[in-house]
Amino acid sequence: MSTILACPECEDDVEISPSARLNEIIDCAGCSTELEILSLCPAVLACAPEVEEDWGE
Amino acid sequence: MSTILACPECEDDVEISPSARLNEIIDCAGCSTELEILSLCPAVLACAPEVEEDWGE
Amino acid sequence: MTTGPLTVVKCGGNPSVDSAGICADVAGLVAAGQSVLVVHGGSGEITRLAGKLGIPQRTLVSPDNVATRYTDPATLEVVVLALAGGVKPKLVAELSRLGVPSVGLTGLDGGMLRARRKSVVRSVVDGKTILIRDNLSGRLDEVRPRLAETLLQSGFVPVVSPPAADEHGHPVNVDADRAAAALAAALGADRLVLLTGAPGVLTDPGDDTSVLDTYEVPTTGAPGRFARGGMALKLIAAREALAGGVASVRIADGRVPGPVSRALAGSGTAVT
Amino acid sequence: MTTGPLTVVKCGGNPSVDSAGICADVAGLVAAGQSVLVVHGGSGEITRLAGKLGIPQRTLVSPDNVATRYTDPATLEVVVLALAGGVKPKLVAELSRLGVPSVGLTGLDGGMLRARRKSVVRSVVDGKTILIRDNLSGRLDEVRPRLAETLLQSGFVPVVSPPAADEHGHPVNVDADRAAAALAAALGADRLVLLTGAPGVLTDPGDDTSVLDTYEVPTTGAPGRFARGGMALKLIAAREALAGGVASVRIADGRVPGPVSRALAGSGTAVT
Ligand SMILES: [Zn+2]
Ligand SMILES: [Zn+2]
Repeated sequence: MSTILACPECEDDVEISPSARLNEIIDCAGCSTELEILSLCPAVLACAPEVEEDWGE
Repeated sequence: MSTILACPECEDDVEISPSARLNEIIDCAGCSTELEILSLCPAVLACAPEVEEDWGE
Repeated sequence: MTTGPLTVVKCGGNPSVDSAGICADVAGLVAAGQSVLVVHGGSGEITRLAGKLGIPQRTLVSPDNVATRYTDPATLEVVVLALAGGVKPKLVAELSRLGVPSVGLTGLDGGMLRARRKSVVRSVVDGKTILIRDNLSGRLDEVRPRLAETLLQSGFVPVVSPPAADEHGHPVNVDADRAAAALAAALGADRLVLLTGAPGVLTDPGDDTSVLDTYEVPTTGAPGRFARGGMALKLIAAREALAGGVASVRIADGRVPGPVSRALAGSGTAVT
Repeated sequence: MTTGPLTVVKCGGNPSVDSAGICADVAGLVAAGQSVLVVHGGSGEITRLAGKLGIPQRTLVSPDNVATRYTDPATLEVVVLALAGGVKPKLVAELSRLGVPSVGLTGLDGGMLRARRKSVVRSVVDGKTILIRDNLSGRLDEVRPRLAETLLQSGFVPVVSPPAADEHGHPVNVDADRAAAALAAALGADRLVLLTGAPGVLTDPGDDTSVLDTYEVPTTGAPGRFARGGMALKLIAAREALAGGVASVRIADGRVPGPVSRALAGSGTAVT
């Protein structure tokens, strides 16, 4: 069974699927923010830290 | 049973005991030469190479 | 003292790259009065030693499909053992037998390579993007060239590898191709040769005849459609060297006899 | 450029010797304008790594009761891994964190330590004296000091360990205490400090209070009745350094805080 949480950015519903993994990144459908699953049980979401794409620029 | 061989230096009898080991050093009782057991079966003796005592002199 | 051009040569890593041939080639350059700095990886030796020590090896695959070694603390210890204690002494001994006075170094020596540890990296696992926080790898942010300069000026060939030191002085793994590029730029090298287990940049990774004579790497972002896996990092390294003022950067075959002199004579791919 | 006195410090080997304290002490000397070269062994790390890799370790005991590591080819590989890839990067990183620009080297680097392989050594096994022919250890017969001189003149602290190179350029194990002595002599060092897991030369090995202030080592032959095991080799090393012109040679405790500065202040045993 999926869990529904509020997006910490826009408060839209975000669905955590039963196959979700710890530290997985999912996108909020409402605001497109990248969210990290900080904990699975109970499910906790937070805005994902920015990760530089390391193209050496 | 011990094996008796001739000393390669003085031809005196040298006794190889049953507990002798490959590459063991034994002294010839006749001439005091250091002998190495090069082979056990058959037993073969040769004068041992000189080994420097490495005292750094 | 040598005053000839300075060439930085990066060799694998890939067991198929012929280190004896590379050393012989380096000896030829040095005998001709040129300066050479060698950078090496050692993925084969790292994997072999990790296996012997029973330390499982995992790969991180970035969302852009670049694969890198997952370097947890136990793996970092193996990386340093294998590079500094395995691959490097063999290269130094081989160069020495060829009459080349060489000096094995890691990025820790003389504070030569400084990196910022990547506190978070993304990896794709089973189609999901996961954040990894205990990866002891970093991104080079400073080269202190004085040690390498001192040695080059005295006629020694530095033989350099990861790790680098992070901001706290602790070892972190860094990409050896990019370390070679950063050293080449910091030392004002004339040429950078990145040897690999392929004839150069290929339009079709499965076809060795599809090698490009030249490849113009995009100035920003992902290094283009031909770039996959290790080649992507090589192209990023090449771009960094070019941006740092290295006039000639080539990606060339390390598996052939005389790989360095062949590359300098124009084989492989010139990255522009 | 440093112009102060040059001190060569040999540290263990013995896990009880405090390498962080030694590094802090070295940093103090360097900050005071002195030059330091560190030589290290690493028997604990060699034994640990050999155990992890499943390589059995054996000891050779000479007819004079001096114990040394039996270095077959697999063990030599572990010796190089442990010293160059394990102990040395940790010392370099620690010195670096203390602001000391240091450079890790083996005897292979710059052809610095040359040894003649001992083709035959004697070992006592079950009361019998046996000849051993596959032992990859050697006796130092040449030091080429140019690399260490270059680094010292540029203000770097060289951190040196075995192996040395044999006459064919292949690595061979050598005694690290004697390597320190040979380097001290070749570099014209003012002082040699051999740190160990005891307070100095003891008249009774079981009694730490039996330490001698000075010990006059016999000029030839075995190093005297107090000498057993590792201490015999230290005394031979000390004698070699004295014969090579090093004015002050001390054997001192490596387990105390500030071990180098304590030794230089007169603790331990002065070998004359
Ligand atoms: Zn949202
Ligand atoms: Zn006889």
